Amino acid sequence: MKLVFEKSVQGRVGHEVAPSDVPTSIHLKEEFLRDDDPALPELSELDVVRHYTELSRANFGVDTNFYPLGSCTMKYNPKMAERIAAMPGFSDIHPLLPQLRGGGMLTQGALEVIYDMDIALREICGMAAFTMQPMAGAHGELTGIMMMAAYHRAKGNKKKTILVPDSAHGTNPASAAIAGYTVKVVPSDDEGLMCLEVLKDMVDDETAGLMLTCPNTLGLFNPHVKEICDIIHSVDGLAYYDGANLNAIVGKVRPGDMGFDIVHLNLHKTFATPHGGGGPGAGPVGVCERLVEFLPVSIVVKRDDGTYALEYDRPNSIGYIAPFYGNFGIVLRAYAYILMCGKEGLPRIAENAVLNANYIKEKLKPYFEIAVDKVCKHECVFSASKQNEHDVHGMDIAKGLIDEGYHPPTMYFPLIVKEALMVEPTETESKETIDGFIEAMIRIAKKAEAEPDELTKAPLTTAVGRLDETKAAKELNLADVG
Amino acid sequence: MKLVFEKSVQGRVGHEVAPSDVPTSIHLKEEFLRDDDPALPELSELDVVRHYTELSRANFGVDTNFYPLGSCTMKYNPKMAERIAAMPGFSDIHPLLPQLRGGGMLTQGALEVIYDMDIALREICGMAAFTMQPMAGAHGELTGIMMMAAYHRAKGNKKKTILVPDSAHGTNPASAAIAGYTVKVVPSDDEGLMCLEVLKDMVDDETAGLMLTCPNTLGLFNPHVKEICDIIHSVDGLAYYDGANLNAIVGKVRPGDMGFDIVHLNLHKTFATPHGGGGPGAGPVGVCERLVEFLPVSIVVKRDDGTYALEYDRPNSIGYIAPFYGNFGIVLRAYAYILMCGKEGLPRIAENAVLNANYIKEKLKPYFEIAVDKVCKHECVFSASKQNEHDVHGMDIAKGLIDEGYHPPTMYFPLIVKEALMVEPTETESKETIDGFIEAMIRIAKKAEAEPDELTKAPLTTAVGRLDETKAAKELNLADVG
Amino acid sequence: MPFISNTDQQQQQMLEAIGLTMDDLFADIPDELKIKNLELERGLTEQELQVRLQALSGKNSTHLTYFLGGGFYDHFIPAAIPALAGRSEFYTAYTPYQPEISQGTLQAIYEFQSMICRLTGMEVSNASMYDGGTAMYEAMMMALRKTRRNKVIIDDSVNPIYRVMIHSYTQNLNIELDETKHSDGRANRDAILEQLDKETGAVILQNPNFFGCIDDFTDIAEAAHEKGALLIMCCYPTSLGILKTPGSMGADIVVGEGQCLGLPLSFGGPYLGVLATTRKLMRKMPGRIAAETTDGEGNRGYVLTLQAREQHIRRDKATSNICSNEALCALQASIYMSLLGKKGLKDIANLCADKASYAFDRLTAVPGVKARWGKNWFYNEFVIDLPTDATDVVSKLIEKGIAAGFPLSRYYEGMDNALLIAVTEKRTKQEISTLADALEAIL
Amino acid sequence: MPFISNTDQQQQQMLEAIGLTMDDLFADIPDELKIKNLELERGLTEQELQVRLQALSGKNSTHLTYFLGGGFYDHFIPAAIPALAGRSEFYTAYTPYQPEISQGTLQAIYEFQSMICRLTGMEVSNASMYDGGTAMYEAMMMALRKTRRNKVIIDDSVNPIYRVMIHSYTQNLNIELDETKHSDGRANRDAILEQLDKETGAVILQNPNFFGCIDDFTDIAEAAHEKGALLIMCCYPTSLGILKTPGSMGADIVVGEGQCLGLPLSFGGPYLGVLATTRKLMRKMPGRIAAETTDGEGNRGYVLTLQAREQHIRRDKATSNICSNEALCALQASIYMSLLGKKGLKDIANLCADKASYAFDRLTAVPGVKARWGKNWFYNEFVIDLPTDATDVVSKLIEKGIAAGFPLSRYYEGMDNALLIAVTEKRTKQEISTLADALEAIL
Repeated sequence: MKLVFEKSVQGRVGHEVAPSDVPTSIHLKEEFLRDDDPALPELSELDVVRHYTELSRANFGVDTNFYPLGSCTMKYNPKMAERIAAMPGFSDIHPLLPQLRGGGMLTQGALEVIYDMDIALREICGMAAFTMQPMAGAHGELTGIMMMAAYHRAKGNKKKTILVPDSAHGTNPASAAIAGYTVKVVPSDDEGLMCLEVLKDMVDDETAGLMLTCPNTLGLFNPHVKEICDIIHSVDGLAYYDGANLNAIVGKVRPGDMGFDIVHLNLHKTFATPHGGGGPGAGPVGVCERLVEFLPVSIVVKRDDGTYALEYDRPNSIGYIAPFYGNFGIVLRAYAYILMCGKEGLPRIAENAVLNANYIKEKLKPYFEIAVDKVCKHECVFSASKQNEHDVHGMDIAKGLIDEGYHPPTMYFPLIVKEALMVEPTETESKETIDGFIEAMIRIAKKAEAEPDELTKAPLTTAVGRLDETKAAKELNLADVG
Repeated sequence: MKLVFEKSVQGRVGHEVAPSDVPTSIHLKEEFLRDDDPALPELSELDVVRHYTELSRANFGVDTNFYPLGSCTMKYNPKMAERIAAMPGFSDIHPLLPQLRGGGMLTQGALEVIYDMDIALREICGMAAFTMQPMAGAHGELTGIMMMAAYHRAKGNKKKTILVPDSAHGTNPASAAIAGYTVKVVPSDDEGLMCLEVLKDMVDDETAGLMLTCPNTLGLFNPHVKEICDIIHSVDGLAYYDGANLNAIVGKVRPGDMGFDIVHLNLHKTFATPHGGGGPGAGPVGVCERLVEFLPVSIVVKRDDGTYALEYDRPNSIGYIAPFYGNFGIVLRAYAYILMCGKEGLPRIAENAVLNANYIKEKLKPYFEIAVDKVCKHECVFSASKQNEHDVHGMDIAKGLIDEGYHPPTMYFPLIVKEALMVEPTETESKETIDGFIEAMIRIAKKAEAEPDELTKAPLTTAVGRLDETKAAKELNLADVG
Repeated sequence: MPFISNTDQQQQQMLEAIGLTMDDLFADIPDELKIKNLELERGLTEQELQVRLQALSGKNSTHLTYFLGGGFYDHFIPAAIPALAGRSEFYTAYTPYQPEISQGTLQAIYEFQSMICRLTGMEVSNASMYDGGTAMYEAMMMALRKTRRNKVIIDDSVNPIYRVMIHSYTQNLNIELDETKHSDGRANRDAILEQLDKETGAVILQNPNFFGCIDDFTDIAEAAHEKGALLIMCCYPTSLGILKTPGSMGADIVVGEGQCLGLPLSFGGPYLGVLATTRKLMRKMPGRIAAETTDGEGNRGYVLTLQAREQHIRRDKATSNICSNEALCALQASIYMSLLGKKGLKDIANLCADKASYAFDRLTAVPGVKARWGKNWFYNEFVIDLPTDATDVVSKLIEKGIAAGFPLSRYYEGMDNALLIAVTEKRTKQEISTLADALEAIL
Repeated sequence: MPFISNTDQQQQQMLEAIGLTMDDLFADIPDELKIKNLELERGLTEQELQVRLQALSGKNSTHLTYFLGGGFYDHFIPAAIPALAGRSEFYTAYTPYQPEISQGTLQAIYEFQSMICRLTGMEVSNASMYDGGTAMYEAMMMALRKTRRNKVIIDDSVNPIYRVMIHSYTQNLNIELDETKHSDGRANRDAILEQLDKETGAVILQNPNFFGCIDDFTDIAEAAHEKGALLIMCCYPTSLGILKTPGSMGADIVVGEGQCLGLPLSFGGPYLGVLATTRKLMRKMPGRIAAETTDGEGNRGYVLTLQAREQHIRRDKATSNICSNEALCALQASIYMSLLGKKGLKDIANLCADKASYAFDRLTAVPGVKARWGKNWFYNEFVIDLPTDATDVVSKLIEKGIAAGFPLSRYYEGMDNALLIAVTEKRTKQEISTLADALEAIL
């Protein structure tokens, strides 16, 4: 495909700017102006439409293909949520409006969405209050850790370390480190779970807290999760719940009831906002009662007269972590989703996510080595170690799946499993789709034995073949600047 | 691709109907109810979305491929017109509303659109008044012929025949016949134009009128068009302008000024409304002053106070030809397009449509026989006769173009050209795109000589190969009824 | 903004390449005919257009509560429909004459035809007509062509909007159109059976009819067939989620307005004409039709078929002059039927009936308001008699934001006080009460 | 409606296939922890949701005339942007870790990076950050990592919304943040140059600054480089249609808010953080980056690169914790820049400046209103001094449907009467006059 710049033709315009109805200004001093015009492409509207339509067709999406991408929860994104987000009453509101006196009354609908979402997430997670401001899951982690730090600072605790299991998402240690903490890794036991005894040994007075994903990235729910939180609390540490896998247990059990003090959610995972090819996301953070005072400003409160307002006067707050109220458009979609699922719908999400994963696990067990052979939650982790014997690697299996019309599973993660293939079907996929995937996986397993060389050539059905990542990193051609 | 029924799973639901807030009725008698439930497919929303997304990807559209389809004017459909049509103030209005007393004041915006569109089309075509009601070009033709009949009836004329050139669109004779007239075909001269002398011989007292496309389907403008109209008028016949090719001359010359009494327009051709894979269209019809009384009811009038109203009291009207005011949503898009193009934009449409066509004609002349080697208007007609020598037919060239990524030209039309290939690039396409098409056509011409067999196997790049139309017509499997 | 891609420079290059000037390209148009000045505004930019048409759309009220039906209904449109039908591969595509690159449109049409058959109980369907009225006209012409007769019986309980259209279309044709007058809100059986004779080509009826009343036309179908006539039945597709199908009553041709299947009201169009029939009659069916077939390797695929009936081949001998139809609207309806499916369409039909029944009870309890024709015969629309002129009442209620219904006096003599009220799944109990209360207040 | 495809029967089949019950699947969760009752409403159907959220959206006014900016602007959004970015292959796709099936997203990112470079005059850009504020924070951390220093100078003419964010983020870190106080509406050169020393890792400035004033920071860049510090410049992308680029002034890192490039205001997000820098610093750049490469047959393609900097590999040694970014927003901005192109962006920048200039003249002509800092230094936003409290004035004008601007007292002491007014291409001469007249009326 040509680059947009390669389609540019001098003098062409794709969108005409409205004519001026005011005198042309001469107030700008020459010295402040650029010498050249910005070298943006020059295209007609048709050129632009064909270009981006062509690009889109070079992508897989959930609407085109099954996406069993472990830990990413690529579920179906309801069209209704998109319709809601496009309503001008939501999309065209200036964020500074409620900060003007009288302006808040003109944004009551938006404030109510944020307030109601807070209330709903409190109930779903068992927390005392939420902030909607973090603009992605990882941003939520950072916000959570900042509150942890604020808590310890307020109590005069001298804390230095944050514990993270070896199966954790990479963002956990990164967020902890970026917030200024030292990270200590807690090893998993043979069953893939955090071991209480090891944890007890590692916890000390310097422990600020623990970050835990539950079920973890092996798809396993730790039945001792409450005890784990208790151990952390015993040194006045805080237990942080990485909500990336909430999909597995939503409506069934609540992080707050497990003993967690801080929770972040990835709205696109559990609440079906579109992933967008890499964002925008949203990562609301919930806290227990004693941490409420540290939440970022502002928060939305309901006044006695039933109206909603922004509250800024929060002296112990960690401050401003977003310019306004978070990725409102994303929060709104998730709010719509929660309203559509409702009380009886949420547990059905967990049930079907877990059922689908266990079904795949059982059906593929004879063909692929399984990391831990127990009942899993929303995802199961295989290893390509059996296939390695024929010199077929996880990457070959992934690319072979592409030729079968499936997005590959998450590869090489969690790090504690050799050649991991992490499969998460999500609750929105049907038995037929999953059966199709299972059959494709079996075909690939057989091919790995019979014709391993063929598999290493995959994918053959895509516009480009396997791309040279080493060359990319070496040459670092990051932009065509003309 | 599986049929939607083949994806159906018993008990599945894609859209939940809202719960009832009223008592369940028992007023329907059993005898009026169906025994079985309608055997519609049972799918989830995800199933439906994947199904229709997959179907869409099996199509070419203007947004994906160049579409040089002669006489169909497949031009770019601006996204802005779609945005306008989706405004709830236009899309959610019940058509009976202005027929209620007081309801007209609640639809002033919609009535104004129809009124303004009438005014704009009058100016563009040089006619006295338009009706927006015909729901497609062919429907406009029928409406026009009905008015012709009403005119002759009112004048007591005994008319029986309508003249149509041999190069006419098939809908012309069909519309005339369906309205009750006998069709007589006027042959073209060697230059592809209607010959005045022949016409004079054919015109007699029984001639109700003539239907003419100008420029005609060979892309040729008849410089004697005014004389032709005069000849028809000399027997009190009416001259009908088939506006399918207005794109070629819009802003340059007006059918009314040429002497035509009735004009129909295909809004998707000249005014860029989307073709939709075969509709919905819209076919407004304009008439000269003496035919205004015969226009269908209702028409929109502007009252002295500046408000708009529907007028029904039109005793000589041909009556109701549509349930309401035509395909309003389509008229609205065309209205938006006309406003965006404006006074200076319309002639530029004709200029670029004609320039693009002549450029192709000249570039491809050495490779394909040209029907008439003169300056053409918006389209040019080649013949595959040169290629026939190698047993390569128009159809093979068409399918070869598909493999090159182009929609084929119109095939085997007009009927007066042997193995016609009718090419219309439209004004929205660029020189680069057209050059690409020219190169592809040249490659095909060369292949037709060098490897004719290869070409007859095309297309090779599509999901299905050439389909067996004979089998289709023989077996007539028109529905999967379960 | 005429959406022209070529730059001035490119235009010049192209003119040079062909050795002509722009004037040369238009030299065949006599100078005296050329436009001197076009009285139009300058072209507007998107931003200007947005402002202007946003304002214009604001002059149409979107805040009315609709009890207005008459064959065109305020049903809910699921969000997936515009999202899918809005994919440009669908809406910017041409009529699928090149099947290899049009399988999306063609398979969708074939599926539409199949769903219409399943809904109506018929064997074949075409790929859509302009609207219900033109579909009825085409069905009538088809029946007359088949029977080679020229007499048609139509009951006046058939939508008057369609009846006036048929009157217009048959003006120049030698067709005898006999209208029977409904009896107690239903088709006038006695009159129809009496008029049926060996000259009758078609009987046209509607179920539920314009008054919302439902019926079973099996007996009329039998009587018509006995005389060699065909029964054309106009239907309301949503109602077929629960109502007896035209096919099971013996209808030969079914027509109807498909707007109810997920299309916006859009001030009257674009809508969707439904036309389905039996295999016996299929070769007389007008309009586009898709059929299943195979390619050289036996892969299943779809093509337009029976094109010999169409104008581009037989020209003045074509079965109809219809060329473009309403393909995109048919696609929207297909997506609607796929989303709702077997259960959803039944649910929605029941819900409409239940809400209408509730509204009927509520409104006929208003002092002075009477049911015109009993209760147990309607689907989601019914007629009440008011103690005063219905046009006045509707006008007063419009001021309160309620489009209360359609006054029948517009089309029926002697029914000045009669009001036709439609209730869809979108109307809430609360809205129905508001209507009843408002009615009570002004009577 | 939890959007589950499996029917109850299929769930049963699957449970049987694996020989477990649904309870078995959740047996690892201790019973005492399980939810007894979830205090939520029942699920709503689409129709119910539509009604409820339509009503809620109606509680937000869409009829205000915005002169409100502060870094977030009411620009016109061409219709092609939502039409294209709304294609589901874009918005339902995952982060492009599998490049062969993600070339659409990857090429779009590469093109976004390229366009941002061309606009800012920088050499490399990442694939977007959350917003302008977090981009500024990440740029600061990047500069401090590079220089291994811990002192930052930031002028208070930098957007205060970003400055308070940076304060929050640096609370736990050992960073010295020195704020200089603007002088006559522009960055305080003297104070900055005075404070610059060998400990300074970064100087953060903005152009046009929060007050709308424009400047040339070439001298400050040179002074910073002399001391081994880096210059971070926050920009307003639209303004770069005409304004001197940060690159040409010698900026080392450019950040900014990309909302102005075709994104809706959307009550504060999702927005688009821009971050561009030099090739020298590119390996320190946080976030996703796409690079050009080839496949085995030499075909050009795009991949994510420098992933070793990211958390999934180096984990606690990553350059930032950013994982998802704002890819879809970057796509929208790319489409915007492609549609407007070289000429369009220049035109729009000029138009904003012209309209602001007109508004400035019109408003400063109102008796009692004064320009705070002359005229010849602003782009599309400027500050006026009112004879009374600006908060009061704004409050009164909101009642008249005008969001007249942002009172600076919220962030700046002693500026109670100062009002920041933004004018985009959408504001008409008429609207500007209405504001001036309304202002005159209440003063």
